[in-house]
Order: sequence, then C-alpha cells, then structure tokens
Amino acid sequence: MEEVKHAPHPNYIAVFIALGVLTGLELFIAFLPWSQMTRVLILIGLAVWKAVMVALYYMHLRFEPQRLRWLAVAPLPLAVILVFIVTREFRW
Amino acid sequence: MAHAGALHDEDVMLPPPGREPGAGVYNEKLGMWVFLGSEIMFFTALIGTYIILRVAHPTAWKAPGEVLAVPITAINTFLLICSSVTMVKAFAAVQDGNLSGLRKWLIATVLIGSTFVGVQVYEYRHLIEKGFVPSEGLYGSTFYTMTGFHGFHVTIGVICLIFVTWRAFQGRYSAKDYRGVEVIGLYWHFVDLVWIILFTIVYLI
Amino acid sequence: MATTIGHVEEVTLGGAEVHADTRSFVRKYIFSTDHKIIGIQFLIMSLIFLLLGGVLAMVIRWQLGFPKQPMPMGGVLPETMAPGGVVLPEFYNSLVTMHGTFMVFFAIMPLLVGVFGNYLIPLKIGAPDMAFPRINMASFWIAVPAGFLMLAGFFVEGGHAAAGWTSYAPLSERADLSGVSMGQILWCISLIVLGLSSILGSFNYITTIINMRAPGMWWFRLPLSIWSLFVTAILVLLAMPILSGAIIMLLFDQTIGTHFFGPAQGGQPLLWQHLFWFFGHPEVYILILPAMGMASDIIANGARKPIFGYTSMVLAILGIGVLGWGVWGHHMFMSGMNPTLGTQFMISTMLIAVPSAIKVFNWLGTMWMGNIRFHVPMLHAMAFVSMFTIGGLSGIFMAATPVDIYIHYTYFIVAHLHYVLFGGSLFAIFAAVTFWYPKMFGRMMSPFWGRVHFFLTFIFYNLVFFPMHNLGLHGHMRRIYDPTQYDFLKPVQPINELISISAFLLFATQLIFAVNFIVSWFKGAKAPENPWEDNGLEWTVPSPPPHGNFVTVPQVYRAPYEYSSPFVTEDFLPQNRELPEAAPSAAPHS
Amino acid sequence: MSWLLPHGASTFVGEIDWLYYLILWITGIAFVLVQVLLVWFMIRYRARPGRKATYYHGNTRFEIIWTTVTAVVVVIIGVLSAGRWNRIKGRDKVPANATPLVVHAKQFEWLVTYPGADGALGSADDFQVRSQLHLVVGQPVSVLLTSEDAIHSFFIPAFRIKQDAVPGMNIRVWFQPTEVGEYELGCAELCGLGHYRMRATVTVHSREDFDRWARDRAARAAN
Repeated sequence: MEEVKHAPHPNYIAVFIALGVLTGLELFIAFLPWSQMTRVLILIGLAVWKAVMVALYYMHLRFEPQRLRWLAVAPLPLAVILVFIVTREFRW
Repeated sequence: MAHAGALHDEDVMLPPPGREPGAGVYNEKLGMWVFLGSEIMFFTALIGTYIILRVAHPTAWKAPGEVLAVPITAINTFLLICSSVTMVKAFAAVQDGNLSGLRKWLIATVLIGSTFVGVQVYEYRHLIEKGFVPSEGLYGSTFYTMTGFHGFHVTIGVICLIFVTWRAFQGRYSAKDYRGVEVIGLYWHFVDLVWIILFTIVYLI
Repeated sequence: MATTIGHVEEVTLGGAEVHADTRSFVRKYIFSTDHKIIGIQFLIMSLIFLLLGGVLAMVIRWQLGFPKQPMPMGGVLPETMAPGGVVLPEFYNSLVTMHGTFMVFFAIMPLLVGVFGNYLIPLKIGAPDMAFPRINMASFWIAVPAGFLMLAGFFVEGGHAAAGWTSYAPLSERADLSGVSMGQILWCISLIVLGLSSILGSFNYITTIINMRAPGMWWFRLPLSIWSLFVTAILVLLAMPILSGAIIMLLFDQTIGTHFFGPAQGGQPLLWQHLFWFFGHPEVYILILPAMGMASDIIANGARKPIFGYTSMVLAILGIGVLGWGVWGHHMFMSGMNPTLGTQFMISTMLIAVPSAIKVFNWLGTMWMGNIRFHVPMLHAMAFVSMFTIGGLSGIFMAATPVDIYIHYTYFIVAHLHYVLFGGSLFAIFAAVTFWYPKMFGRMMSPFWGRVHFFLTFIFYNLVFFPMHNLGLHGHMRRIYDPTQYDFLKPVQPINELISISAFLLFATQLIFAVNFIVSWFKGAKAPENPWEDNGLEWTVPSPPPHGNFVTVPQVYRAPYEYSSPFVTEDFLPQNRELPEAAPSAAPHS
Repeated sequence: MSWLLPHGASTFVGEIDWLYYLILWITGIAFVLVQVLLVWFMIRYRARPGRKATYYHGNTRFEIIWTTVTAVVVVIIGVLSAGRWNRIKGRDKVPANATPLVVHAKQFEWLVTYPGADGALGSADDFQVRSQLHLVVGQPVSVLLTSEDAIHSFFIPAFRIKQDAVPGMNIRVWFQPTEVGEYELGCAELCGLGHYRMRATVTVHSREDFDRWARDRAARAAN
C-alpha cells in the first residue's frame, strides 16, 4: 500500500473563489429592478450551480464510482414530484 | 468501527473485502450518502412546504431586505463557504498524511462553524426584538422553521466536528484511515449546500 | 429429515467454538449490538404493542356493537375515559387514533422492518452483522422511549391524541377543536423520535445489503424477502423524513403559534394531507412489501418448488417501490383536491394494482405442480395470499373515483385496510414468526396449537372484517362513536354486533399464540439446524446462530429457491452447497 | 348482508352504481379464480411421500399474459371512471340552472343558507336553517361548502355524494335529487368529539311543498 493512492487534489481554492463570486453576483442581482420572475429564475439557477459545485468537488462526487453518484441523486426526483404536484393544487 | 470478523490487514478505505461488489466505497461513506438521502427528503418537506405556501399566498412575503437583514446573512453565508473550504483542506491534508495540517484545518472549521451558529442566534434575537416572530404569518413560520432546522444541523455538525478534532489530536487518523474525517466532511458540505439553497430562496427572493 | 452434506456440516460444527462469547450479560442481551438480539428485542416490543392495539380495538368494538352500554371490566377505567364502564365520545376518538397509531407505527412496522429486517438481512446475505452494529442498537433504544412517550399520552390531562392516526389539521393542531393538547403534543414528539429510529435502522439495512453480500450472492440471487426488505428500507429512508418534517411543523403550529396548516393566516389544511400521504402511501407499501417477500420465501419452501417467475417478482417489488411515490393523492379524492389531479392519481393507482396482481399469480404459479407441505408457516402464508387478494381487489373499488365518492370514509375502507394490514401483513407476520422462531430461539413452536390458532384466527378474522364491506356499502361512516344516531344505520346494527362478538373471539384466539410463543421459548422441542429443509444461508448455521453468524464467509453458488432440483436426491438445495462439477451450479432463475 | 347498494335518489346513482356493479363483477371473477385455484392446488398438489415437486422456474409467456390482462382491465376501469368523475366533480360541470346554497359546517352542525324567493344568494331575502336541507325534486342544487373550524365531510348516502368541507376553502359540489322523501346527511370525516352526532335531515319536496316551506321559513326569519 503506497502512501498517496488518490488522485491529485482538485483546486479547492478555485472552487472557493467561484462560490464567493457567485454569491456576490446573487446579492447584486437580488436588488436589481428586474421583474420578479427573471430574478427568481436567475437566482435559483445560480444557487443550483453553487450547490452542484459543492457536491462535485467538496463532496468529491465527481471522483466517486458511477453507482454512488446515482445513489446520491436518487431522492431528487421525489422532491420535484412532491413540490410540482402539490403546487398545482393551489395554482391551476 | 471494525466489522465483526473483518481481517486485520484489510484496507479500511476500500469496500469490505471478500464480498460481492457493492457501491464500490467503504461502508461508512456509503452509509453517510444513504443517510444524506434521508436528509434531502427532510429538507424537501420543509423547503417544499415553503415553496408551496409561497405559490399559494405570494402576498404573505416581504421584499428581500425589508424584514430580514441581508448584509449580516451575506457575511454568514461567506463564513459557511469558508468553513467548507477549511473542511476540504483538512480532508486533503489527511489524505496526504499531513496530520498537523489536518488538526489545524479542523480547528478552523470548528471555529468558523460555531461563529455561523453564533451569528444566527444574534440574527434571531435581533429579528424577534423587531417583532418578527415565528407566529408572524406564513413568512415567520417558514423562515424560522427552515433556518432553525438548518442551524440545528450546523450545531450537530459542529459537535461531531469537535469529536473528530479530538480524535485527530489522539492520532486516530492517518493517510491509511481517514474515514471519520471524510464522512463528517460529507455531512458538513451537505449542510453548506442546503444553506446555499436556503440563502437564495429565503433571503434573496 | 434429509442429511446435510459435507460443506454445510463443517461450517456449523466450528461455529460455537470459534466465537466463544465473552460479553457481559448486559452487552449480550440488553445493550447488544448483535443484529439477532436486536431483532428479538424489537419482536418483544412490537408484540406487546400489538396486544395493546388489540385491546384498544376490543373497546372500540364493544362501543360499536353495544353503544353506550357498560363494558364488562370497564369499571377499571377512570372517570375521564369511561364512567361506569360506558365509553365517552372523547375517549372513543382517542381509542380510534391510538389503535391506528400503535398498530401502524409500533406493531406492524417494527414487526416487519425492525424484527425481520434485523434478523434476516445479515443471516440471509451471509454477513457477520449489520454494517453499523452500534447504530443498529441505537435504533432500538431510540424506539423504546418513543413507545413510552406514546403510552404516556393516556395519562395526561385532556386524554390522548384524538384526531385520528392521520392527524388531519386543523383538528390536530388546535386544542379548542379536539379538546386535546398535551396528548397531541406527545403524539407528535413520539413519532418524531420513532422516525429517527426508523431512519437509523433503514440506512443501516441499505448499506448492509449493498456492501456486505457474501461472495456469489449476486443481486439476482437474493431471496425475495431481502429484496423486499431492501426496497422497504429505501421507502422508509425517504418517506419517514417527510413525516418528521410535517409533524415538526404540526408541532410548531400547536406550540409556538406558526401557521402552516391552520387557515387563519393563510396556512393550508390540504398541505398537511399532501405531506402526510406523500409519506403515508409509501408507508402502506412499507407495511406490505416485507410481508410479500417473506411469504414468497415460505410459499416456495412449503410448495417445495422454485418460486414462479423470480425475475418478475423482483421487478414487481421494484415497480411498487417506484410507482408507490406517485399515488398518494388517492387518499384525498374527497378532500377538495383539484379534480384533475384526482384523475391523474386515479390512473396511477390503477397501474400500481398490476405489480400486486403479478405477485398473486406468481404465488399461485409456485404452488402449481408443487408438493405442498402444510406446516403452520405455510398455512399462514397461503392465508396471506388469499386475504391479500381480497384486500387488493377491494382496493379497485376505491381507486375508481366515482365509486370512491360513495365508499370513501366508510367501513368499506376499514375492511379494505384490515384485509391488507391484518389479512395481509399480520398473516405473513404469523407465518414469518412461526417459520423463523426455531432459528431465533432454538426451539420449535407447538405445531398442534399453531394449527388451532391458525384455523380459529382465519375463521374469526373473516367474520370480523368481511361484513365490514357490507356495512360500508350501506353507507356506514368510519370513526363514529354511535352508529345508532343515524336512522339509515339502524337496520345494520345487528351486523355490528356480529362483528363485535367475532372480534372478541378473534382476540381470545390470539392468546393461544401468545401462550404458544412463551411456553415454546422454554419448553419447546429443541430445533435442529434446518427444521423446514430450507435453502437460505440462515439455515446452515446452528439454531440459534452464534455471535458473528458464520465461521467462514459462506460461498453462494445458486439462486435461493432451488427446491426439488434434479441434481440432488433431497428436495432442497441450500444456496451455499457446492455440487460436483457435473451438475450446473448456477441454476437458471428466469 | 348484501352486496347491493342501498336505494338511491339522485342522478348520480345510475352512474356510480353501474360502475360499482361492473367492478363487483370483475373483481368477483378474479376473486373466485384466485381462491378456487388456491384451494385446488392445495388439494391437488399436497405433499405425498416419494413424490417431488416439478422443478420449474416459471413461464415468461404466462407472465406477459397476466400482466397485460390485468393492466388492460384496470386501465379500462380507469377510463370509465375518469368520465364519470369529471361529470360529477369537474368544476365546470355544475348545471347553469342549479339552485345555489351555502352549507357552512361547524362543530357539530350544518348551517344551510337558502337563496330565498329571488333564487340568488347574497340578497336580503336569504335565510338560514340549522341542520335541515330542503330540496326540490328534479332541481339540481349547487352547494358551496365552507367550514368554520375542523375539516368536515358532507355525505348524503342516498344521493351518492360526498365532499369535504375544508376551513379556508370554498368547495362547490352539485347534485340533483330524483325522488321525494326524507334522507340523512352525515359528517364523514372525524371532526371532534361530536362527530358522530353531526347529522342533518334532508327533505326532498315537490316544487309546491318546497315553496310553501320556504315562504313559511322566510317569514319566520323576517320576524
């Protein structure tokens, strides 16, 4: 067994900087005089982007076996189903 | 955390030896990911409720910054991102066998994480003094429930991190066995990830 | 009994010696991390709750059969529940609520998932224990305080929760509507704690099954009991937190004045129902899937024949596990839900009938051309098939939304759910308990009293629940304290009396089981290693198995249901028995 | 003990009862099929010494057949249900000439608001009656269901109609009685300790009888 048996570390600091910059961008966009819908869509898009970066690099999902990646995202469709269907209860 | 009947010279960072191929990772990591699936559903209940109620009653919410203090929370968000990078640095350090680096980065993570909780408590007190309480309509109900349970998760995370740090000082982790560090790291980053979503949808929308 | 050959014999002989057990009594039997002990602990706890739930049901049946008459032995109840032995309406609502809560959360669910999940998974996949034995122990010792919290509700001011086991808001969140405050809060806290226990248990099961299968135990060689427990654990893992989240919000509504489900400031009563049933429908499958899986094991064993259509059985389990997430709205057809959503939920509900039907036909196919042994577990398993069929078919009436308009909230539903939960799950539990009892306790249960218990249960069970369909068709609402209030229900009151008397007899019959269970523990005949001549890995180790289960990791050579194989003289062929080169070791399974 | 539905008296009876009997036939056949096979196999294939079961793992063609047949049958039931469901509960299906009523559920009674002589709600001649529903035979009614406190469920077994009354929601339900007579309205959803006695009488009148009753009531309300 060798001492270092893992892949070289990804550039964690670069991810950190990207997260910081995106957060700043979000703060900026939130107070722009655009329509509510535009802001909401952009902000959620940015949040998801940040979340995906955390999952891929900090939780190193990118370097895990395919099976584990599937397992990690498996609950997400359920969340979507619940929210999507119940929302239609009140807006239709 | 050795399994009963496990061999002594096994590589603990690999799946249990002599078994059918499973997820391809060791048990504790697989277990944490499965557990995080459960956590996703828990936050789905809370965040989903928020989305559904907000779609049903859009007028019950105030514009960003009107009630909630965005600047202080923005700083807090930045703190949590910092704690994630220190956590991942601790993980990288132990992978490289750099044990003093591990201890240093873990302590940093504990400190930043505790600060996050402290700032949140301060924010709550401030809001309650202003009269924004959990019984303040749908806005207060969803705000306190979501951020409160996130804060609860951060607190649990800090307690676990203190435990891991203590074990790091005992020399329980090495480049050959850093399961505890990796697993608590996964939990910590997940909590960070949830905050990324919460910060956007609670404070900025 | 047929002789066991070489390989098996060696493994079991070594067993007891290698794992000489030096643990203290407390570590061995109380705070044990051994999955087998934890399984037995869950068994005892949930059987006690099953009995308690049964007692509550008897009080309910007394009131329905003989409204407002003093109940025999009712004098022991305090004035706040039943003055002079006459049940009060507020106590009746608590009874209905707690019967449901105890049976669903503290009896059937732990019996299936806690007991057999724990006991069978490591043994059947050839693992020494769970992946996380200490978390497994925590799972049990978190469930115990949850049980005590739930019991405590009976002794607090205002009585126990009385909003139904579904706790529909706003009745459940406002003490001025239900008359209950502390009981309802305890109900919430108890279920949050229990949810944590279930989640800890299930992620342990999932990890164990994924990562710790013995060599050769491919996915498509897993016994169906393990497949169903695997899918069940996934459902628990993902559904339970939804319930916890919803109950936390309900608790906040009750205690700190939030507004999630109360309409006063924009909360949505229907949101509670959506969240509850988004958990609740997977929960329905949590309560039946393990029963199906274990019944499959036992039916193949009883029929001495490979299970018919193993692959389609697995696909049906997976299909239920996936489709089960998209049908929750059928509990809410009358709730004021968007009617278009109602149509969609109706179609998805119809479709989920298909995998269940596949399973019934496959069980019949398994018995076809078999050589059926009528041991007590097999009797219960066949009753399971028969009763589950009725429960499944009566579900179609409710799935058809127009018919549901009439029978929703009536005794037709009560009949349906008891045919699934009692006729389905509980018969399968009786089958499983009698089947694995020798492995758990090292002794056989009395087959004579087992048969007596089975036949009486089968008769009285049907006398209790079958007429409930007819009550429902007459329009009899559920959860009403006194049916004679309604003129249109007066003609069917004799049916209520018949049901009540049968229910008392059904309850009395269960005492036979209880006595058989306890007496056999101490006095039963010593169980051999493999009393039912089964193929599972658990039957290749001594009864009860030693700590650590297997001396050497078993090598699996074939699918789990190779009964009556032409390659051996006996009519069974354990999964880990190595055959000479000439015989094909991997028998086909499709 | 009967598998027939009790006598009904609204236009929904035909639709719902027909579907019920269809499903009763289908499930009845399936029920008999399964139970007979089960008992037959138990007798025919009981264990006998010296005999071995057939080593047989299944048959894909059988699997396909019974999966398809079941799926087709349930989808047909689903399609038959969908049309009826929409005709009964569809929100745009309330007849235009229906008499409007408000039924306000509260623990533990039904408050019925009648439109009075002008046939429109919200006017001065509206009047309220507690726990009595009076209807005209052959005249569709459109009930606006509201609730004061808990969730209640408006259930008239003879009319085959049921609908929850949810606080904070206004839910419309319609039906058309077809026979003069006395019926009962019950609460079908647990709503508190008086749930079991949350009952109202339903009286279906001829047009003349109803008008007489309504005049009488309106006069009493005015005093």
